[in-house]
Amino acid sequence: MTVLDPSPDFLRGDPHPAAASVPGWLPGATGPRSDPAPLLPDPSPVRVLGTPLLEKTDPALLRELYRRLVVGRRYNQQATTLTKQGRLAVYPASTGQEACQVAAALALHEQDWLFPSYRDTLAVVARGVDPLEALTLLRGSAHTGYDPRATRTAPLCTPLATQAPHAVGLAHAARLRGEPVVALAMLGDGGTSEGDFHEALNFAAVLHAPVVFLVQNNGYAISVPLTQQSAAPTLAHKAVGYGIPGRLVDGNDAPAVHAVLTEAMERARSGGGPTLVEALTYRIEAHTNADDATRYRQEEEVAAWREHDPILRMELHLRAAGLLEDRLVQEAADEAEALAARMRAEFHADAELDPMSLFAHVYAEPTPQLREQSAQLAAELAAEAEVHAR
Amino acid sequence: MTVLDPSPDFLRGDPHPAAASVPGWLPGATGPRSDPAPLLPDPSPVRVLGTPLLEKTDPALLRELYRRLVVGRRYNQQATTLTKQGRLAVYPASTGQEACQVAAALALHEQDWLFPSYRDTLAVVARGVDPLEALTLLRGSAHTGYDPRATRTAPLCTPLATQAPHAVGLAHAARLRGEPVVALAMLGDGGTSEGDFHEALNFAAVLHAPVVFLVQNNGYAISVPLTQQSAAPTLAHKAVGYGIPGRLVDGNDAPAVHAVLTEAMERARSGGGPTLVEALTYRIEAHTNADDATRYRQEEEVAAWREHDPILRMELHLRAAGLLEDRLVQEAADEAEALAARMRAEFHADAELDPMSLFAHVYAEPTPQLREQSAQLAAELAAEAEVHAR
Amino acid sequence: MSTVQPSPTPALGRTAAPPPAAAVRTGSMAQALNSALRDAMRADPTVHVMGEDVGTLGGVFRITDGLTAEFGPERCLDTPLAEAGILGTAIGMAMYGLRPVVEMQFDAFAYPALEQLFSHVAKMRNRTAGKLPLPITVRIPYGGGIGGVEHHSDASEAYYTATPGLHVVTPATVADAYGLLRASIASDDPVVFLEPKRLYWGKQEWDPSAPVEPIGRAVLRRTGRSAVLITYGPSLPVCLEAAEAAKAEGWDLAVLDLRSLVPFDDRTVAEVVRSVGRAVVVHESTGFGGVGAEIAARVTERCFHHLAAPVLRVTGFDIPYPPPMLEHHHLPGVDRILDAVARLQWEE
Amino acid sequence: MSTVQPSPTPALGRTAAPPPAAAVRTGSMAQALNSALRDAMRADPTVHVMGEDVGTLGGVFRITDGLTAEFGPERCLDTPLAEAGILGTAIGMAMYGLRPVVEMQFDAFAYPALEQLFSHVAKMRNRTAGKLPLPITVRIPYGGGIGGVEHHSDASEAYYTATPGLHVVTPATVADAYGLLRASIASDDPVVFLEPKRLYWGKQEWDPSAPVEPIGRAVLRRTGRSAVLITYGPSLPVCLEAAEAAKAEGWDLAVLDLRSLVPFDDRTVAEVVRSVGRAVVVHESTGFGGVGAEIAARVTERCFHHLAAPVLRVTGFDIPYPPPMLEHHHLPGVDRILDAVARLQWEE
Ligand SMILES: Cc1ncc(C[n+]2csc(CCOP(=O)(O)OP(=O)(O)O)c2C)c(N)n1
Ligand SMILES: Cc1ncc(C[n+]2csc(CCOP(=O)(O)OP(=O)(O)O)c2C)c(N)n1
Ligand SMILES: [Mg+2]
Ligand SMILES: [Mg+2]
Repeated sequence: MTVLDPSPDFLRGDPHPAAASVPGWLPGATGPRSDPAPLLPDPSPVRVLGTPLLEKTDPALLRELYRRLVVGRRYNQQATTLTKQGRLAVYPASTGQEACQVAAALALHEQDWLFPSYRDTLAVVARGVDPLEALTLLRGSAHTGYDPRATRTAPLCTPLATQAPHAVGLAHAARLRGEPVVALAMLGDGGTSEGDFHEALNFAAVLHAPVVFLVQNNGYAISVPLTQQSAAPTLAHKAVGYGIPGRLVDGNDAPAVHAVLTEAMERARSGGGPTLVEALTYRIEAHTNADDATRYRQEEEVAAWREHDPILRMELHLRAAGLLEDRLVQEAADEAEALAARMRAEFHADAELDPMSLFAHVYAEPTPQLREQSAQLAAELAAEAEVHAR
Repeated sequence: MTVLDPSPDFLRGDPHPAAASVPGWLPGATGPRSDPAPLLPDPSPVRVLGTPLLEKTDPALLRELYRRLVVGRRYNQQATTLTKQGRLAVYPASTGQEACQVAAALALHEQDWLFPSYRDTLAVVARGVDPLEALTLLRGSAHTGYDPRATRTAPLCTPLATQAPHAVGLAHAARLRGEPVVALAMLGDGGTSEGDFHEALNFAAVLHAPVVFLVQNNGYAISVPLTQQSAAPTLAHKAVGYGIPGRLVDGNDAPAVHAVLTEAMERARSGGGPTLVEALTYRIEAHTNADDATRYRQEEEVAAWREHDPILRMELHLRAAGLLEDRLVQEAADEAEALAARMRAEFHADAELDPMSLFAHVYAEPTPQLREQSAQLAAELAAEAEVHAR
Repeated sequence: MSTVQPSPTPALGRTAAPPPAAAVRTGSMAQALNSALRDAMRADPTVHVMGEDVGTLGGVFRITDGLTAEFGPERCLDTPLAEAGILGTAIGMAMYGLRPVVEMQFDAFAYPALEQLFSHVAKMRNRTAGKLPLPITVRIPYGGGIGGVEHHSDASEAYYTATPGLHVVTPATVADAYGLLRASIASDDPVVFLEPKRLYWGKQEWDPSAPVEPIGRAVLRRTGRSAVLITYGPSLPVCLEAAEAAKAEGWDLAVLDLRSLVPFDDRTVAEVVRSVGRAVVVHESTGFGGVGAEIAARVTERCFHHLAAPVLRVTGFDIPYPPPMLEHHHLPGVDRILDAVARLQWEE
Repeated sequence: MSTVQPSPTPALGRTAAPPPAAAVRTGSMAQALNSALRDAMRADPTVHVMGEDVGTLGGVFRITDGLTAEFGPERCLDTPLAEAGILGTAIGMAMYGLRPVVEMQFDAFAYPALEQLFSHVAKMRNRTAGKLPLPITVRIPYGGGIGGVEHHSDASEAYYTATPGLHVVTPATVADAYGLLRASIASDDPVVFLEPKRLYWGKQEWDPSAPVEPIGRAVLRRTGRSAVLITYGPSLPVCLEAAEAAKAEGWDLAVLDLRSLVPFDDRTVAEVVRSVGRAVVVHESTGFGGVGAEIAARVTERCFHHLAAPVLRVTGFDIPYPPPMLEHHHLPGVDRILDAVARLQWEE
């Protein structure tokens, strides 16, 4: 695959390159500014499972993906159960999308940054963030429970697509410093409709920033199906409008997602600029525990995708390839149960929270106004405590 | 040219089409949801002047375009002169872009709507709006001097790309009523970077709205050249990401712009959905009279485009084709001078404005608060008048 | 020439035609809002509902439940996920004579549409000397108290009230939810219609056929002679509770429900304040630069010499909305209101 | 692991290191802002300027003139034309340890970035319990009086002051333009830095090496014993003029320049108001829900019994900004200020 180099000259010296260097914008222009062909996605999604590519894939990676898929599924299930017990405020499960979540995390180098959406807690956990710290937002005890800098993981982002320009800016800053950091921004099919998605891709392309955008196209934005979200041939086709390569991958094929992302990340790392990846997948659960998916989709559709389950497919193909030892199956199951047990134990207890923390991080130093208000709350709490003590 | 029909089923009945009807988003997907090929622009801009297409073009249209180009150029010049005399607050000239302006106006049917940007006063005038009413914004006497409903012309729009979704909504509403109205939204190359551009194109495509987007790519957004605005092969390539056709045209070739727009408008009118048209052109003057273009571009570049002047080219090719009679040249020059004289006469006098009008149109009925404030201003004016009377 | 003119509708300040005969019923605000939309759509074919998930799903709060089934997906449109695009498209529809009712899914998710709201919705009538009114209703579920995670509990009314050209309306009762929404949709001006999320589900008796006070009128929900609590939307029930509790302290508190923040009912507010001489403004959104500041300032301008104490404000703190487990510390409760009442210089 | 930490900088409330030795000079606010940017970029390599046309052109107001020439296009970046993208990208850069200074071309053109500003810039430190501070300065030329056509003269400070997590700063003098911008860039918190367009070009004497009062302090620009005009940014010169004119009427007016709206200098403001007993708040942006409401409300809360008259407000009308030929009727001028002063119940 040849990648065009659309890097603007200005990062190389001359602030405003002569417009004459832009072939597509001359009085007598006869062609485009760059060749669109390599930017267009192969409309057939990349697959590894069930293809000859499987044999060429590192068995250790396949086992690792398998193990994490199993643990990830359990994580999703346990979190959903915790919502039913009122132990989590809300949980947007990535059940069915574990291949994207896990493969994304594994495609990152340690110094890389992940920019997850609210649905990507599992990717955050697979990346190495403590599973309980990753869940404070959804538990309702704290907005972000982990240290984004220490973990190179941005907060779970709720306002759709707003994290995409953050990823661009971070990648740009790293590139300016000459550090080999790549940023991976994860979003959903619905998120591609937001202006911030567009602006982020355009900035990424113009700045030639080392950033990869992973769109998990799970067919729905809450209740709104893809057809009402976009009329594009594929979401990956959007890439050409920014002058960056678009790639389409089967999002329920973990090694395929890993391969496509790894290639894109390496291209970014080596100065090749951004890539847009669309992963075709499916949200098996409702949007969140609070949603009722039967209002807008048919069970047959879910059933079709259940058969294309990312874990079942891994099992099937790894077993056929003789890579899925019973020991591995057992280890994965044990790890999954251990994690689930830890989650249950931790969330069984009520969170201990300090109301005064409300004022601690609004600014580096509280304003005089916040000092007054914090004194007010302290007084209120003292009064309450007195009432209770009586 | 075959146009795919990406119209969502929901406008035809069933609210949420079965996802299974989306070929590109199925567990075993092997191809895109629709064929991208017809959406991609021919990377060589459409030209009529100097090509065999000229002979096939209606001579009456060519003469009409010529006449309006000449008048349009004079209009631009006179408006710029008025800024120097302090008679207009500001003027963003479309000098060099007259072919786009005039062809756009002529491509509209009477019932169609035009959504111009601040640079498109000439298109507004060519559409039939009174030249002086079209200039109140830039004179500084009133925001919008014409009646948008009566003229089917939206106010000149300053916040970039924000008029694009308006055009979509209007076109959508007209389609719902079964009326054969097409909306034409005009914007610049810089405007394509805004989120609103993206959202508008996506809404247009999903709603299958009868709207045409004309991007006048004049190479600059104030001082920022195209290379720093976009890395796309062409701006027209953005169309494929929305599932609509993209077209590239020589923006200094009036009959070519007219042909491409007319085709797009007819497609829209007959239910074929939106089109994105990129016209390659050049802003011969500075961004506005207040701008100093020598700070960011070379005279050679301007000179190259001056040779590709839309009026010179029309003259050259029409004369060669025996279509440019002396009488026509004279008539056009006379009309141009008459318009310029009218502008000078009108703007020579100071505008007579009623300060109390400030409160008249904030709401259908002024709020009690505005009534108080309007009484306050009335009192202030009375006091002033008294002082002056003394 | 076939330019469409907007259908004649009652001007702002008058309520819309009452719905088909109905009797007193018990229902929630969510149900009343749903009825208002349905009745408005039945009464006027130019009314179009649009937004994210408003169609088949009926909206995440189910306010648009059943509208697509009754009116079809064209009249109740599931849009792509882009708020500026939604509002921008609604503007174009209104330019062509429709009456769009836009749902923003949560208050913080209206922010992407603020440019369209500030630069176009609020200004279009004025920009065109009255030629292009935009009868758009923007429905925004607002405020906290429902255990939502971050970005789901903002109270952003100050952004709207500070923008000339918008009406800003917020019901606090089931009857008002119905009546004010009908009036908002019938208004020829754009209305930001703020729906207090935490009042969606509580039931009250109401009579949909009984006209409510028009937009622009405040309503005294409780009379009282010691002081008045001036409030709106989500804080009305808290204020009523506080007034009840205040009796034990010997205070007889009036409670005034503003209902509409723009236009503001200066006359009623000033009348009440003058009659009692003490006032506390209560709202749950942050205090600094909040709507309470405007209320306190204008009440003081108008009633200065009738005031025995400065108008005090009880509001949320000046902090980003807290995580749900801490939100009750942020939201003004009965105690915080009574603390303020106690500071109204009674000894004097 | 190579995560970058932000370079140590003076905390908010202290001013940044003074620039290389300089003497008193005469210059405009535009020049002072330009110097502040240049000196900040020289002093700290993590300071990056970005925005539309800030590079080769030097910005439409020339505030960034020469920065690309001196620091290269990476440090002073001409971005694509998309304000949410600009601010969003700046957030990412700040997350990696840079100190972005973003220019919004005009106030109304900052609106597309409001979601990034409200939902991320203002909240990021809080959302991450202090782990991810965002030392971003957002420079916004604001206000009218320069004959700009629609959308070029909005005064949108109320949107920013109503948003916890932002500092909101606005200079009214050349010296403050320099000092406050240096302090804003040095702040570890996000600062919305509002530049009064119509004061860009007037020249004053100033000494860049003299430290200015820090962010958060109001400064008395003129003492007086009859009443105080409380103001900021573009309205300071008008207030000083009014105070001068008021002498003829026998009023000795003090003029207080707030300089920073958030944090607000309650102490100084209350002190001055208590000492004179009468106050008028003056700003050019619209009145309803404007910053003046907050000022009037909090002054009254704190100084009620020292007030001989209610705090009055003199502001622009509650209308969309007028076309330039009518703007002088909208903007508060000397007469409108003196009319308000006259209503301060002197007879009493
Ligand atoms: C700006 C904004 N608008 C609306 C929402 C409410 N919302 C939360 S998730 C969601 C659907 C997102 O769909 P998609 O991007 O496909 O992601 P998925 O949930 O399928 O993973 C919506 C509308 C939001 N979070 N942010
Ligand atoms: C939202 C917004 N941001 C910034 C501006 C300021 N501005 C006015 S024109 C312009 C450049 C526009 O360039 P382009 O879209 O190419 O149109 P052209 O002026 O070349 O016709 C800018 C940045 C604006 N009007 N609106
Ligand atoms: Mg989705
Ligand atoms: Mg341009």
